[in-house]
Formats: sequence, C-alpha cells, structure tokens
Amino acid sequence: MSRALFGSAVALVAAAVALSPATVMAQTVKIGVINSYSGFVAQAADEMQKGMDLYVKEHEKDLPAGVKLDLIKRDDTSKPDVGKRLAQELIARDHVNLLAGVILSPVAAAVAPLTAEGRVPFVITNAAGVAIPRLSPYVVRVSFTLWQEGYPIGKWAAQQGWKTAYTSVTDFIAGHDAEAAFTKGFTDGGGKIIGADRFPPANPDFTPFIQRVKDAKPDVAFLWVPAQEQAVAIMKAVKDLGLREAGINITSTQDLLPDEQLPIIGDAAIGLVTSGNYSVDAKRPANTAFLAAWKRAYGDKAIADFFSVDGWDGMAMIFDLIKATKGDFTTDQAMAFFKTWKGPNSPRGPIAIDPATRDIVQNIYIRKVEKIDGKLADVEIQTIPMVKDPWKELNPAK
Amino acid sequence: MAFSAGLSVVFHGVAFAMVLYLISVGLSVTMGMMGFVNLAHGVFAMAGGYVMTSLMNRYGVPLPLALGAAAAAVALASLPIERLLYRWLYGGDELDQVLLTMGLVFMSGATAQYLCGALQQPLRLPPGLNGGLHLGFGEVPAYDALLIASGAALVTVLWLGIERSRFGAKIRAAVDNLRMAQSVGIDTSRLFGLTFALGSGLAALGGGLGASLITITPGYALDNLVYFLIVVAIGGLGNIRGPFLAALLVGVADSTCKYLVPQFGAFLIYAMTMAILLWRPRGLFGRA
Amino acid sequence: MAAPRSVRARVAGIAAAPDSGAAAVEAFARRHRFRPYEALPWLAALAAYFLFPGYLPLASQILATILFALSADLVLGYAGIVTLGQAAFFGAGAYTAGLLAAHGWGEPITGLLAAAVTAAAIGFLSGLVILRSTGLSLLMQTLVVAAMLGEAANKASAITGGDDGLQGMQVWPLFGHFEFGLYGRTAFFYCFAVLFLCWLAVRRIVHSGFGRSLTGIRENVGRMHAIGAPVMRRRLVAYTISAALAGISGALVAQTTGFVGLDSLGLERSGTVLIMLIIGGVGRLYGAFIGVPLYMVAQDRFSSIEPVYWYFWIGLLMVLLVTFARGGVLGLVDRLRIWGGKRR
Amino acid sequence: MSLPALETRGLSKSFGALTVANAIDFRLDLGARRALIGPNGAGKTSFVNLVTGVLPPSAGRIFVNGADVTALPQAARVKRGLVRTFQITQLCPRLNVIENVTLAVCERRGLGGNLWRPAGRHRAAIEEAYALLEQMGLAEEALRPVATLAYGRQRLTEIAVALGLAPKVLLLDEPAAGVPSGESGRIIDAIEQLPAEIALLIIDHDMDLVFRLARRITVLVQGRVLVEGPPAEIAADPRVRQVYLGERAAR
Repeated sequence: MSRALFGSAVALVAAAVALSPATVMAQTVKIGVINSYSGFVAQAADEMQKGMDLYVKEHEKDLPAGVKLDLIKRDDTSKPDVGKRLAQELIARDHVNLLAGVILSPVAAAVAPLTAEGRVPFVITNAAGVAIPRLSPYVVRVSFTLWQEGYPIGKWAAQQGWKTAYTSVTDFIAGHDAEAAFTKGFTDGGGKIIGADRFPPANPDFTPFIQRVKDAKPDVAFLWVPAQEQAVAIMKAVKDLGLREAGINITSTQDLLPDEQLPIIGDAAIGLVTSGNYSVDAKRPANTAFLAAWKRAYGDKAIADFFSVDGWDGMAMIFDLIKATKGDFTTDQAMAFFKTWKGPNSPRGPIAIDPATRDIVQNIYIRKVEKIDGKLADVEIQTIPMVKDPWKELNPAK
Repeated sequence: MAFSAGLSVVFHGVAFAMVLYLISVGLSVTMGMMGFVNLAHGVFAMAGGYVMTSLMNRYGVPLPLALGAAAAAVALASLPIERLLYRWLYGGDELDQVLLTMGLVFMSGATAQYLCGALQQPLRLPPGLNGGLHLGFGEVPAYDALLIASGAALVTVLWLGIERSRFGAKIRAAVDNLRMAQSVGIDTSRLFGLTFALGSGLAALGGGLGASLITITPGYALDNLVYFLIVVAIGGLGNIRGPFLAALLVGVADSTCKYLVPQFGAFLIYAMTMAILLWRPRGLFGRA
Repeated sequence: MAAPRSVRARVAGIAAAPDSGAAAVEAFARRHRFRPYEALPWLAALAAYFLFPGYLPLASQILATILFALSADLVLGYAGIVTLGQAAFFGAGAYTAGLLAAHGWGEPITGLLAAAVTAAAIGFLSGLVILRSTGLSLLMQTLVVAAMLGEAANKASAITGGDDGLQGMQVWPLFGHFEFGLYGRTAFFYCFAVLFLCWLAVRRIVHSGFGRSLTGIRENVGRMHAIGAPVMRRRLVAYTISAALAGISGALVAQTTGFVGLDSLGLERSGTVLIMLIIGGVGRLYGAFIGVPLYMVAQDRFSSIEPVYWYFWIGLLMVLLVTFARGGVLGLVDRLRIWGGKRR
Repeated sequence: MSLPALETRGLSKSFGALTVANAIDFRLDLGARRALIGPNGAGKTSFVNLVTGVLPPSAGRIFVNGADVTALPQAARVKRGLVRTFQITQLCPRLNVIENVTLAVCERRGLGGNLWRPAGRHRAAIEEAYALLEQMGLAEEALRPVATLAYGRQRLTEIAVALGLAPKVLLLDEPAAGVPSGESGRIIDAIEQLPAEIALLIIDHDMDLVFRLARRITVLVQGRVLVEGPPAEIAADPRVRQVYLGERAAR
C-alpha cells in the first residue's frame, strides 16, 4: 500500500534538503554567468570562463572600495530551455544585476526575451547569431558576428584574383550565416560560387564532402565548422585528400582555427587563411600583457583563444561600468554606458559598441598560418579596421 | 578523376568500417551471450583512445606500442568492472542494465574531462602516415590504408581464434545456448569475464586506431553510441561476422551517400537502418 | 451467485476464519479505488510552491517532465515497449504549440490539444510500422524515428528556426488574464493542473480492462495471443495515447519557457526521461513522481555547486541506485517493507 | 447430424524437406473426448499450432462449427471458441491466480479493450473467474502470484484460464506434463469434470491419462493419421503396437 507514500516522502525530503535558499550578500554586484560547461561546446565554455575569471583576478583590486563582485555560474548543459530556466531563476530568485556569458546562439536567443521582461542587462561574450541583439533592448554583444568575419574574408579572397569558390559549411544557422556572408563578400568582389554543400551537424567524417570540393576544382574553398573538434577532423580530410596540393586555396573564419586547436591540427594548417578578431600571435602590447597574465594563471600548457579574449573584454566592459558608477547602477544607466563603451586596448586591438545595434565594432584580421622557428603561428597579414556587422547594414531593423 | 574520387571515398568508408567493427563486435557478443544491454561499451573505446594518445603525446611512445598498451590496459581494467558491477545484472532486468551503464557513461565522461580537459586528444602520426599513399590503382590516404590493413589483420586473427581455439568454441557454445553450455560444465561466469575483457580490449583497439576518425573527447561514448548500436542491430546480436558486414555497410554507405547526395547525408543512414530492421528484425545475421 | 458470496463475506468478516474467496474478489474489485497516499505527490508539489517560491521555473519544468515520464511509463512499464524515441512525440508537441504561438495563435489550452493530436498522429503512424518488431530492433526503430524527425526539423530551419530554435512565440494569458510572467506562478499552476488531469486519465486507463490486458501483454505475450487478445492493436493504442501525453508535456515546456529547440527531439531527452523513470521505478504509475524530482533537483544542485563536473555525481547516483536499489526507489521501498514484514 | 465442432481437410505443413502435417483429415464432434497420440516428433504439437493459427498451413482448410477459419488470426479463432493450453505453462507469472483467469474472462466478454471502466467494476467477470478457481480447487490460492504456485497448481490455473474463454473446442497439450505423478491425479479429475458439451482433444503420450479420459483415440505418425478408433481397438491394433506401443515396449 504505502510503497508510493515512502517514495514520495523520499522525494519531498530530497527536495527540501536540496533547495535550502541561497544566502544573499549585501552590497555586491551580482553577475549571473550562463555558460555551457558541459555538452558539446564544453571546450569553448572553458576558454571563455578562463578569460572572464582571469580579468576578475587581475583587476578585482581596482574595484571601488566596498564593492564586492559575486559571480553566480550556471551550466546551461548546451540546452536552450535549460539556459532559459537558469536565466529566469537568476533574475527572479537571485536578483542579479547583470547577465553575462553564453556560448551558443540558441541559448542566447532563448535568454534574450527574458532580459527584456526582467529589465536586466545581458552581456553576450560569444553567441554570434547575427540577429540576437534585436531580440531585446538590454542585449549588448562584445564578441563578433559571422557576417563580420565571413564578409571580409570573401572580399579578400576575391581580391586575390581567385575567380571561383566552393563553400562547404555545417548545416545549421551559424553555418548558413557564414556561407551567406562569404558568398556576399566574394560575389561583391566579382567572384563566382560554383558549389555549396552543407554537412550534418553531427558528422564524424568529412572525407566525402572534401572530395566533392576537390572534384569541383575551385580557386578557393570556404570551409566552416563550429569551433570544436570538427575543425581537426575536417583539416585531416583536407590533408588526406591533398586538397591544397590540387591547387585549391582554403579560407574560413577563425572558427576553423581556434588557437588551442592549431597544434592539434599540426602542419596541415600551414598556409591556411582565416578571418577573425583575435589570434594569440597578434603582436600588440595589450595582447602580450594578456598572454603573460594568462600564463601566470594557467601555465604554459593552456592556450588562450578568441573565446578567452571575448570573455575577458566582456568583464572589462562590466568593470568599467562598476568603476564609473561605484557599483550602484540602474539597468538604463548600465545600457546607456554600454552603448557608448570603448575598449581602446583590448588584446584584440581597439573595440567599441555600436550604439545603434548594441553590437561590437572591431578590427577584423586576415591571418595566415606560418611556421616560425619550428612553431605554428597564425600571423596577421592584413587588418580591416573597425568593421561593423555588415548584415545589420544590409538588413536594417524595421 | 571521377574513378579515383569515388575510390578514395569508398576506401575511406572501408577504413571507417574497420573502426566501427572493432568497437562494435564486443558489444554484439556481450548483448548476445550475456543478454546485457551495455550502453557503456563506447567508454572502453574512449578509454583506449585516451590511454593511447596520452602515451604518445606525453611520453612519446610509438604508435603500435601505445596502441597495444592501451588495449591491454583497458582489457585488464574492464575485468574488475565486470566482476563488481556488471555480473550482478546478468539475466536481470534490462532497465537496470540501462541505468547502470548510462551512469558509467556519465561518470567516465566527467572523469575524462577532469583528467584531460574538454579538448579532444590530438593524434600525432608518424610522418609516413600523413598524406597520401600511391597504390597500383591510385592514391589513397596512408593512414586509411594502415587502418584497413591492421583492421583486416585483427579481424582474421579474431575469427580464426573464435573458430579454432577452445576458448572460441566455449564462446560459441555459450552464445548458442547458455543452459547447454553450463550443463556441459563450462564455467560461464569465468567465460563472461574473459569475453567481456576481450570485447573491451577490441573496443580499445578500435578507439585508439580510429582516434583520428572518431575524435577522442569526453562526449565520445554518448555521441557515437547510435553508430555502435546501429552496427550491432543491423549485424545481428551475438555473432562475429554480422557486425563486420554491418560495419562495412554503414561505413561505405555513409561516406558514399554523403559524397553523392550531401543534402541528405544523415537521413540515408537512418533510412537504411530502418529498412533493414523492418526486413530482417533480427539483423542480417541474427538467428531467427 | 454474487450476492450469497458477498453475504458470506460479511458473515465471514465476523466469523473466525475469513473467507479468502470473497476477500480475493473484494481485494480485486477495490484495486482501482483511491488511496490516501496518492494525495502525497500533490501535497508535496503545493508545499514546494510555498517553501521555495524562487524555484518555480524549476518546479514547473519538473511537473511537465513528470508528465513526460508518465507517458514513457505507459509504454515501457505497462505495454512493455522499450523505447529510445519518446522525444519524437515530446518534440512534435513542443513544435506544434510553438509554431501556433509563433504564428498568431497563442491560446495555451487549444495549443496543448493541437500538440496532443499531432503527437498522437505521429505515434499512431510510426507505431503501425515499428510495433511489429521487438527487443533491440524495436529500440533502434524508435530511436531512428526520433532521429529522422530531428533531422527534418533541422533541415526545415525556415519553419523551425533550426539550431537557433523557434523564435517569437507569443503565448496568450491563460483564460485571457493569467500572464505567464517571469516569476512563473501561472506556469506552475498551469503545469500542476495539466499534470493532475493527465495523471487521472492515465490512472484510469491503467486500472481499466485495457490497462490490465496491457500488463498481461508485458508479462506474457504468448498467453495474451492465446486468450484472443488483439496484441498489436492494444500496443498501438497504448503507444498512441503515450505519444499524445508526451506531446502535451512538450507543449507545456514550450509554452512555459516560450522556446522550442532542436534538442526537444534529441536522443538525450529520450534517454534522460528513461533514466528518471527507472530511478523512480517502472510500471507503477508513481515512479515518474519520484524519479523526475530526484533527478532534476539533484542535477540542479550538483550543477550549481559544481558547474563543470556535476554529471559525474549524477552518474554515481545512478550506479549506486542500481547496485543498492534495483527496481528504482519504489523497488527499494518494496524490499524494505518485505524485510520489515519478515522481522515482525 | 450436427456440424463437427472442429474439422480439418487435407491439412498440410512442411518446413522445407521436413513434413510435420501431411494431408490430415480430422473431425471432432461436440462433446467429444478425443486423444491425439503418437511417438515423439509425430507432429502432435505442430497440429495444435496449425489448428489454433500459430502456424500458417501449407495446404488444407480448417473449420470450426462448419465455418472456415483457415485465414483467421489466432485471436479470431479463440473468439469462435477454439481454445488451447500449452505443453509448457504459459501464464503471467507476476500476476496472481485470479487475475490470470480474469484476464481471460474479460477478454472473452470483450472488456479487454475498454479504456475507461475500471477492471474492478467488471464484478460479474471477477465472480466468474473465482467460480472457475473454486471448480479447479484453486480458491485458496486466488491471491497468490502464479510464480509462487507448485507446478501442478499452475497446470490447473492454465486449464482455468482456458475455461475462462468458454471454449467449444478445447485442445489440451500434455495437460499433466512435468507434473509429479502424485499431483497428476488432481488434474485428471479436473479434466473429467469439464462440462460435457465441450469438444475435448487431449494431446499426450501418457497412456494412463489417455486411456482414462479418451473415448476415441487418433494416432498420428510422421504427420499422417495412422488410425482412429476407441481405446480398446487402438490398443489392439497391430500397426499401433508396431509403431507406438511397440516402441514403448522396446524401452
């Protein structure tokens, strides 16, 4: 009879024990950090978190007297509905002053509408889905959009005198963005797209797709995968099939070549040209300082990448806000501050927020992988200064 | 061109198939003989990959040595796991088996991420194995060639072993009819342990050899589970040859479909599985 | 012949030796009556509402997920169909409700019904094809059905929003004037009420003649064939009903979170719900009410204490449960009671 | 004369080279008490499976009360009163005795598909099931899970389940198989007490049981009907002695 009785009791007790309310510290700036610590982008999440934590570690001393920082980290497990629930709890229960983080565009897209309802500023430090800032007036993004990187590399490819291109991208929204951006850039530059493939998001094996590119013999191939282990897999296929030996140039955005993946991809990467907002090999005092701090904190093995720097800059912007307001600000004050914020010496060079779109304005670098004294380096060969997101200019908000 | 293109795609499919088979065959036998739903089988392949890559990258152990060591280590490690956790559930409720093995998958994933980070493990191949290899009929990726050669060798050894050796005879007997095997005095509990270890060792080999095809990450066991299950289901439970054909089918069909009709890449493999299972519910080689 | 025996029963009740026959008939005839303990889960839920107001979003998701697990219990625990594709129906329901709300019809309740119908239709059609097989083959076919739906949803990103998820859902206030607010009160009671109604229905079905014959099919298919039960039809009906329930639960999540993502069709979701159900105990109608809260609360706690490696602890919990509490929590409780009985 | 309760005409079944039923013409009248005997591998159980629709015949037709049921599925034949028991007990082990029987009764009364009405409200069905338990002398164990019963009791439950389907034709496949001789008497009594109008076919090679229960015996050899007649005749028949009793004597 009482089987279910005991059971339910167990569940109830478990709930009671587990849910004892979190204690609240006085006089603190609470930042809810939503990140994908587990799931298929855990690596990116780790890089981003390291960047954020590093900035806090380095600059906590600079905070105005009496202001404490409380980072409440939550794992969205790479799932939008979980991320949405966490945001809801962070806003409604923990009463955070700011939301920050988010790797995945779907999660950001799920969270953004809540920030409009809860009137909480939301600092996106990665999620690159191009339209996300339009989902809420309280979203501001310090990372990048794929149009920002895909369009310039398309232009650049055309400028190399390459006439034909073949695009091959992962079959989901980000991939579609990259494809569209490159295509626009390349065709604007007078080039012609002779083929476009999309491979399934969960795809262990790229050889067949690379073979298709090889058969088509374009001047340049634009290969795009989300910045994960797929980058290695696809570059292996490129190497195995001797795509470049067949005289096909390969370009992509930095997603194909996160710095920490470079040693794993190995020499296969030499000569690869990508567009991006950051590479560890950038020679800038700000970057040198950043990397020094990074090595101090995480040792020589850990390699920073654009996720780390985006996280770092997100924190920098938040710190500037706190300093400017002594840690006491309303949502509107925060947004007003963010909209006009400028980061003159980010590791990735000067950056700023575009007041109109609340999206990042930054240099986009064309980088080429070279071997410098036995070590692979992603060297900046051309700088396209202060690029605004082209998509928003092509598709103005109604 | 078209010929050599098609060739390299099929060739690659076969290489992929070898990896799939090495990993899946153990699963097929455990499911067939012990009737155990071992969703954690991929963990052993993952472990193999991790051990091998870290031996190579951290201590510079040459590939063949590292591979052998990985297989041996995983096989040994699997013995206590089978004794302490699995054996209690033999012949038990398959749902308990699901719960146990999924639990192991979670734990191993977290452990892997804790020890080696979320980044996938690089496989630094000796220079000879990079790039292409010129065979009579055209150029093929050298590593794929190695995969196929070593895979074929292993398969032959395995099959001969199962056919000829006493141990193999016992395994076949137990798969055919467990009661009978017990009644003729086969120590099945010991047999289970050894078979389990053998399957795990093979999975480790597959995981190691295939580290460049199926990248070694904490999510490995879960992300690739479907592929392994498809191979076992199509091949038919509890036999050695079925999974081989199934793996070839999956591997080759997968890569050729993606080559010919990329827009339907993922659909076709599922459709094929569905069709085969509707046609032969017990798989191509399953006993009716 | 009924009257005299029940009379005898009453007499027997007074007499020394109770008449086991009448007792049997009575025990059997009363089995579907409500017991006091069946109120507990609902009291617990209400208690949670007052004790942990900050956790309403989690609570709502738990309630919706309980419904999902309940749908799984109907096929797995009663019809004996081991499925790894239950997410197909969850997702179908979620997208149905989501698309309606995104294209101008945000009325929640009709949304639920539409979701139920869609999911049921998919369940019925796929069931017609796959339910003829059994064991691993069936498992794989359920899995493949879900996987194909997932691929389709990803391909049709123009409609579904693909990987970015479905945007712009406008869910209207419940009954015209209860907003689904940030604090999730409406959501909580909405989920609570829907779960309660569905639970009543499932309970009714499980105790019906149909439910009994399902149990028979689970226990011994050959026997049910031999007594002339249309096994395939029974299974199909159960599968369809379960699909409808899963669809409703998907719609609940979609409407209360205002979002639908591809993961709602994913294998992980099918697997997790199975795990939660097994943790609670399969085929006993209450496993869902115990396994789901345990799992989701544990996950929420672990992941806020240990954001990166929480799933190690979840895994450990699962392994311990199997080794020490086979048959889930309810199974453990059973054994404790038997053990206690022996000692008394 | 009345239609036969069960009739087969030229019923044949072969698996490749092996023929398990070879043009069997068989007729069972209402109220018959018939035994089907034959050496192991004579095709007795295959015959049951063909008649009940577990196996599709290669050729020939099957009639129940004159109606051709050859094309009908198992369930539909049960509805027409063609019921069997199994050589190895087929029950729901974790359900208790009365529930096993009630399942059958409800199925017959067409309540098995009722999604809404609680099974407990089908009072009449439960009462009927219980009456059958009393008839089988199982009343005391009504609430015990079948798995906990002695095998002999399980065989009785099996018969009770069959009776729950109100059979017109009842095929008992080795009803006392695997039961210690001490208990088999109880089973034989139960069978003797079955309603007279049921056409009964007992498949067995337990001679004591057969000669006690059957009024006519059909001998099946290699899927073919060798001879049919009253027990005395069969016992006397030289061919039967040769192929069957002879074989037994030889043991």
